[in-house]
Amino acid sequence: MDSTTPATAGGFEPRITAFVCNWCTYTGADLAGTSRLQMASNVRIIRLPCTGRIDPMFITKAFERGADGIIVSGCHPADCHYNAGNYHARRRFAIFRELMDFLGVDPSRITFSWVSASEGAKWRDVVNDAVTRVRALGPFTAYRNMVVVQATAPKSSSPEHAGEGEGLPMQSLAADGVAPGASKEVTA
Amino acid sequence: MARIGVFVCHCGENIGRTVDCHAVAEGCKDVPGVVHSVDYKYMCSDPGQQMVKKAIEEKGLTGVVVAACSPHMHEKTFRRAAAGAGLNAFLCEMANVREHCSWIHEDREKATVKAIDITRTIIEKVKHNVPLSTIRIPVTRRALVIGGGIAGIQAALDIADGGREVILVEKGPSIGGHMSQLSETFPTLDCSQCILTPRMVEVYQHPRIKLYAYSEVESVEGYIGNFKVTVRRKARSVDEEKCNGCGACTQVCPNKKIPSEFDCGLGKRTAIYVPFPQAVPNLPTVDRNKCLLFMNRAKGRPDTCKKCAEACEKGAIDFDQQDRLITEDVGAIVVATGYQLYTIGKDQPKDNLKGYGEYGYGTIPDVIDGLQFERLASASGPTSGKILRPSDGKVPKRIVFLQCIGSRDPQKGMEYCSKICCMYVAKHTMLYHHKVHDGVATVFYMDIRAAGKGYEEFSRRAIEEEGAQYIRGRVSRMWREGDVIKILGFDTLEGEPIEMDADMVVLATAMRPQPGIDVLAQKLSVSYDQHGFINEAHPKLRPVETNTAGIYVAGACQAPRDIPDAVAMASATASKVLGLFANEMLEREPTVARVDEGTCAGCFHCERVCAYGAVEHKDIKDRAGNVVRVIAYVNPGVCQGCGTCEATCPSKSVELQGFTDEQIWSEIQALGV
Amino acid sequence: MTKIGYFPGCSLHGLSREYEESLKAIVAGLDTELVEVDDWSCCGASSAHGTSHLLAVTLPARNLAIAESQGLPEVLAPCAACYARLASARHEIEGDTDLAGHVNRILVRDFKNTVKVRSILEVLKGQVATIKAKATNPLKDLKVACYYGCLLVRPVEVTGGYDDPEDPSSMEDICKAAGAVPVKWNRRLDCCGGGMSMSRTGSVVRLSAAILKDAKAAGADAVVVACPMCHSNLDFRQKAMQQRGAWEGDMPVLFLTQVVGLSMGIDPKTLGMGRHFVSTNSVMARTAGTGSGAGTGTNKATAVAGEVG
Amino acid sequence: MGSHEHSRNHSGPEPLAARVQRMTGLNPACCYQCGKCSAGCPMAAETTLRPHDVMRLVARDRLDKLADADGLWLCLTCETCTSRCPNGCDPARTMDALREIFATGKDGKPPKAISAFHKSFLAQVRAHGRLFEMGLIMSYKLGGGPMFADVTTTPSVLARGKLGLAPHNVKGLDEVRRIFDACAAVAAEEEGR
Ligand SMILES: Cc1cc2nc3c(=O)[nH]c(=O)nc-3n(C[C@H](O)[C@H](O)[C@H](O)COP(=O)(O)OP(=O)(O)OC[C@H]3O[C@@H](n4cnc5c(N)ncnc54)[C@H](O)[C@@H]3O)c2cc1C
Ligand SMILES: Cc1cc2nc3c(=O)[nH]c(=O)nc-3n(C[C@H](O)[C@H](O)[C@H](O)COP(=O)(O)OP(=O)(O)OC[C@H]3O[C@@H](n4cnc5c(N)ncnc54)[C@H](O)[C@@H]3O)c2cc1C
Ligand code: SF4
Ligand code: SF4
Ligand code: SF4
Ligand code: SF4
Ligand code: SF4
Ligand code: SF4
Ligand code: SF4
Ligand code: SF4
Repeated sequence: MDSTTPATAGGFEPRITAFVCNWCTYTGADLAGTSRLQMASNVRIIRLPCTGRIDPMFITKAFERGADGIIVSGCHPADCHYNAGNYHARRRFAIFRELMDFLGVDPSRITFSWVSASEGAKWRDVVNDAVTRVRALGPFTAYRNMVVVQATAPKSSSPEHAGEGEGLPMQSLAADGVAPGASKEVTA
Repeated sequence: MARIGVFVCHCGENIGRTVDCHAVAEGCKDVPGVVHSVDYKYMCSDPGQQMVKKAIEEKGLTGVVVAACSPHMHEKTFRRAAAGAGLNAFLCEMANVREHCSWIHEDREKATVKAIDITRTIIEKVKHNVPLSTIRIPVTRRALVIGGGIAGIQAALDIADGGREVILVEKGPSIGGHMSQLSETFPTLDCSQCILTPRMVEVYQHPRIKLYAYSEVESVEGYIGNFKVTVRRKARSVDEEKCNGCGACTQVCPNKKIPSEFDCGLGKRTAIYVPFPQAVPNLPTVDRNKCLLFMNRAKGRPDTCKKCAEACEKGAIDFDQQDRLITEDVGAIVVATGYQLYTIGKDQPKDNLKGYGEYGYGTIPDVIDGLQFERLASASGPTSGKILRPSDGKVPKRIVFLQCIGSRDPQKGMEYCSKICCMYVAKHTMLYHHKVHDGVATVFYMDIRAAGKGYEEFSRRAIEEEGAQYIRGRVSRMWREGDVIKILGFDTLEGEPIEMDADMVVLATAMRPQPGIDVLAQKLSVSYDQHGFINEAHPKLRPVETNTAGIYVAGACQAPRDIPDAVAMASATASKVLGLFANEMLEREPTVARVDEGTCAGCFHCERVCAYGAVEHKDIKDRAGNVVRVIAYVNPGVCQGCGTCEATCPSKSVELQGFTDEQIWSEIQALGV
Repeated sequence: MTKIGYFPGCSLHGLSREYEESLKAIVAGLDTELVEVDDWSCCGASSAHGTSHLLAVTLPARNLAIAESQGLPEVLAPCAACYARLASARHEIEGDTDLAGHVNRILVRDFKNTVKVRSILEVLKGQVATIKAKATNPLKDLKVACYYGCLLVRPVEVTGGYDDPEDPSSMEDICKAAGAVPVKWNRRLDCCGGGMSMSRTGSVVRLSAAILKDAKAAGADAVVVACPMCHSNLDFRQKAMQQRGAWEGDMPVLFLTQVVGLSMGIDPKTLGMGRHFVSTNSVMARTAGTGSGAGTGTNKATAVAGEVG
Repeated sequence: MGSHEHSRNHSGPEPLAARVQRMTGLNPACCYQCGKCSAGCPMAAETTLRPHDVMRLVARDRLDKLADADGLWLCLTCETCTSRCPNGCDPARTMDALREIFATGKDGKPPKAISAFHKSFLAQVRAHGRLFEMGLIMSYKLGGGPMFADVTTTPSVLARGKLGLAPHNVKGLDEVRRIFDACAAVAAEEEGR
């Protein structure tokens, strides 16, 4: 019954941030808990009302803050609690993926999935698969280094200014002319 | 500076077995802003809640984090406790260390580290929480019902009987809808008029129902509890106050050859007419497209005919009457606009449906549809209930019914099953058998769908006791030879082609929403499917609500429905409306979006992604009152709090309260190394 | 002068040469020039269709490719069977990039599939006003049964829906413009037996006789067709029908182009009226006295018939 | 394309429905056996397998039953079934595909008269680029068609100037032959499946 992914002794343990919607995946994860489904402990969940709320910049921010992998999970396409929020999210992420690709982030560090409130076991599998995959990829440093090099605003890493625009990594990239077009598309 | 209190729960052994709760409490102590951090066996117990309250009061906490079970379990409990101690409820959050930690891990050390992470994340979030108050919206406790078929009638009566005022808007001259056209109704074969007419009269006489017949909804503004509706009262050319319904006018009108809509073209009416004798309101209407006087006026000629006006002793006829626009405030809306039948004819303006040439395109006069058959079978119909065929008035001895015409036909018609036709065809064969004893009724069907209480028994009765011949297979083509209709079909059970002669053919044509439903749905900003049927909010759990709060749906405008379904839905909408009206104010979670007026660029990306139509335009004016800028405004009554707009806004000018960028950034920040 | 590509197809150069003769005779009057597809080859007809799908698409595609290289935006295929093969090849290549690639590789041509395929009904329908204006010899009392058969108006996916597949009207409209009176009848869209004329004569006799009987019952003086195959089954096979007792009487079967040509007062010989198996003299007699050259028309027709048959 | 490749990886032969779907892009499972196709089929009175039967047998993987029957070969490709099918099943196209499968001769054979006709016809087209009708009649009769059933009518055909006695070859004959050969190669490949 224990399906915790075995950690390579003393080896690298990835840190994974999960952005999940309140109605489907968060509740599915609750169900995994009430069903006592064992899984890897590497994932930290951030609860949002809907995947439609997820700004792709959250992902870049999480990478910057040391995440080695990301999970984005919400309701199944036709089941969105808010009708269409996940549809908008999917559109955004399609563009976002291209951007990540452009930046050289291995797309398999980011897991997109649909987990409904009744899919506790699926949530466990999503978590374990992501951990296994990212563990194999090793620590993610490229982006962090890149941001450190390119950041124009040094305060970007201090918690007090976390929410402020000028500290956002993407904007620092845009300011360097790396991806202004892309960043526009992301929000369009 | 924040003063946060952290309360770590053991949940007996549930958390404590895997997570070192004391260590979690200790581990949070050094987080900047945390002034109190403790652990306890059962936080949700009364002593547990008292601990929270006491700490708020004694330590002057500005935020509370309870590290315990899922917020879906006890968020409300602890928010209530915090509020009890004078702290704004929305400054209290839960860190889920049970479902998302202790229950899914065994390694105590790792679980404890994770529990600390989870708690610290929420601590950072709470630092950015601001006091919010539940949104309270006033509710206008009157309802609008659109459509006066059986569904609309039932909804109006139930709401009015529940003590609230109702405005019933019907576009036709009379209420009653399609049910008033039916002869007898399955599965009990009771007379449609007999059960419907009393309800229509009740509507008319109800002190709390205001009936606007011959009227349409012009525009709708506002949101749940606060709709402003403009109704166009079309000019009947008859003064309602003066007319006493004597009918003298209709007797004298010289234009008597107009096909009657009520009789589906099988009977005739005059230009000034009452659609049927039991009409409610029992007032005549001048059909301005057919009245000689108006036809002359349209050509710029002087009025000639005024026979109706001359016959009217009350002087009720008013040829110069104009449409009137009336505005009503309501808190809830029920849509009950019903259905139409798929027209077999070739001419379907503005419709991409092609019709069915192989069945005679309505060019063979004795090929009729189900509603026409209802009129023939109805005692009050054009033939006084005798089954006579339209072409020559003879009694058809061989009648053939074709099921699924236009339904279950993704190629030319609708892919869906119209749900009621199997039943009404069975009914039609019985009515026919009762009236033409020596006649033979044959039905071409694909499946018999009779899934209701007493339905299967009913359709079997048609076959076993009333002699209907059921042939499984679709018909390919029909044509007329002399005065018989030739039918080319196939019996898939026998495996043989069939060429059959019929005297009359009845097509069970598909049910579709009323024309114009799309325009109405757009006015109401409710969604509809590709066929025009109004979408329910959830097919199982919210079947009579629409996606727009405060707007409900009943009857055949939501999907093909029979009378029992339509009435059940109508009563369900009434209970929803009365539930909404039970309070003077509407309370809602404050998780709604807010626009920063200073930075909003007015690009309205947010408006485009909002599935609820919550984003409105707001004019920013200068001192002289000139509009200088148009920006977005999120109506808190309508916003459902999905946050899609916030993720979309290019200038980060719209924020979802409770899930602001700042809050989420801090959570991500807290996860950092 | 409008120019339109022209794919005659094998039948118009063989068994149904009067179809081509009459077509060529009328287009001049309609201000239209036919530009024949260079070195066209057979569309494959029902034999390719019944043997290999790829062949059934590629054979027509060769002709479309040639037309394309001639710069022709559209091609008229007067034979209903050729029309169906060409139009459906066009339709299938358009909807299937794999197939398109396959076809292009076999043809070794840079074929973009830009050529529209038009039926004779589609082309003449657009000329109804001109036909009416040019009908100096309108076929006033001639009652005609317009026969569409299978392939002229369906399936709509292939035809593009220029006419209703279940209740078409274009042939009637054209005949009316020529002064004839279309009758209402029931078997306009029934199959005559198509390409089974030789291999299964019995079926053709059964199906075609039913069509003729219905036309006769509706009071038609002649059946009008726009397909060599239909013509052959309904005209040439009348003798077989009679021999097998399936049909009595003689029903003239005219090509639509002949109907239009007669109304324009074109010499019946030029229209190939004498090539039919069932004499068209009764039709000539019917049109007698309507137009200017009516008397001579009758004589000519008789002469032609006598000369040939 | 991908899905059938996938299905072929399973052991055992490709099911007929999948094979037809691969060839036609149509899903035989769409047919709900309403019989409208057969009701309108002009050959329904003569055949034992009507279009709806054919659709059913395809869905049920009954190549054996299809091979035994005449239905496929009597189809006139009149498209009545296709244009009236409520589900867009296209029985006519499905039958094309089946004929193509059988034309290889591996799974069953078309009736002699009909295959003789088609063979003769295509032979003429391959030889001349166009149909040489006189040649067709000759080779059809020689190749197994009913002997001189039409002999009484042929002279009058000639008399009416309707049949040419000599073939007319197209210039691009090479290309026409290439088309035939390429299609035959594809058919052979299909047979090898
Ligand atoms: C041939 C036939 C036989 C049937 N027999 C039976 C039977 O035996 N038993 C049974 O249970 N059911 C039967 N039914 C089904 C029955 O007719 C429906 O279930 C029922 O009428 C649905 O009621 P409704 O109020 O939803 O819609 P409707 O009866 O269609 O009423 C809708 C009303 O809304 C009005 N309206 C439409 N648009 C607007 C607008 N924009 N603004 C204002 N007003 C508008 C219309 O004028 C109409 O009065 C039969 C149906 C058919 C076709
Ligand atoms: C195999 C199967 C699959 C199904 N799948 C679907 C599906 O996919 N989608 C769908 O919409 N529907 C489905 N259904 C139907 C669905 O289960 C029912 O529609 C639904 O459960 C009915 O709910 P209910 O509340 O009316 O009855 P129930 O679910 O039966 O609830 C009745 C409750 O009342 C209690 N009770 C009974 N008697 C008493 C008493 N005397 N005093 C106190 N309590 C009492 C019972 O203990 C029970 O808890 C399915 C049904 C079956 C059998
Ligand atoms: S607050 Fe939650 S975790 Fe704590 S005792 Fe109660 S149920 Fe258990
Ligand atoms: S005659 Fe006058 S009072 Fe009587 S029904 Fe007509 S309008 Fe009304
Ligand atoms: S004015 Fe004349 S035509 Fe018009 S409604 Fe009155 S009586 Fe009828
Ligand atoms: S209810 Fe019956 S007749 Fe109507 S569409 Fe469904 S199966 Fe066909
Ligand atoms: S998306 Fe942002 S900037 Fe644009 S209108 Fe909405 S709130 Fe204003
Ligand atoms: S939060 Fe969602 S519902 Fe509210 S305004 Fe934004 S998009 Fe619309
Ligand atoms: S192929 Fe079409 S018409 Fe024929 S039985 Fe199937 S669904 Fe009906
Ligand atoms: S195409 Fe073939 S199967 Fe279809 S209706 Fe015509 S003859 Fe019958």
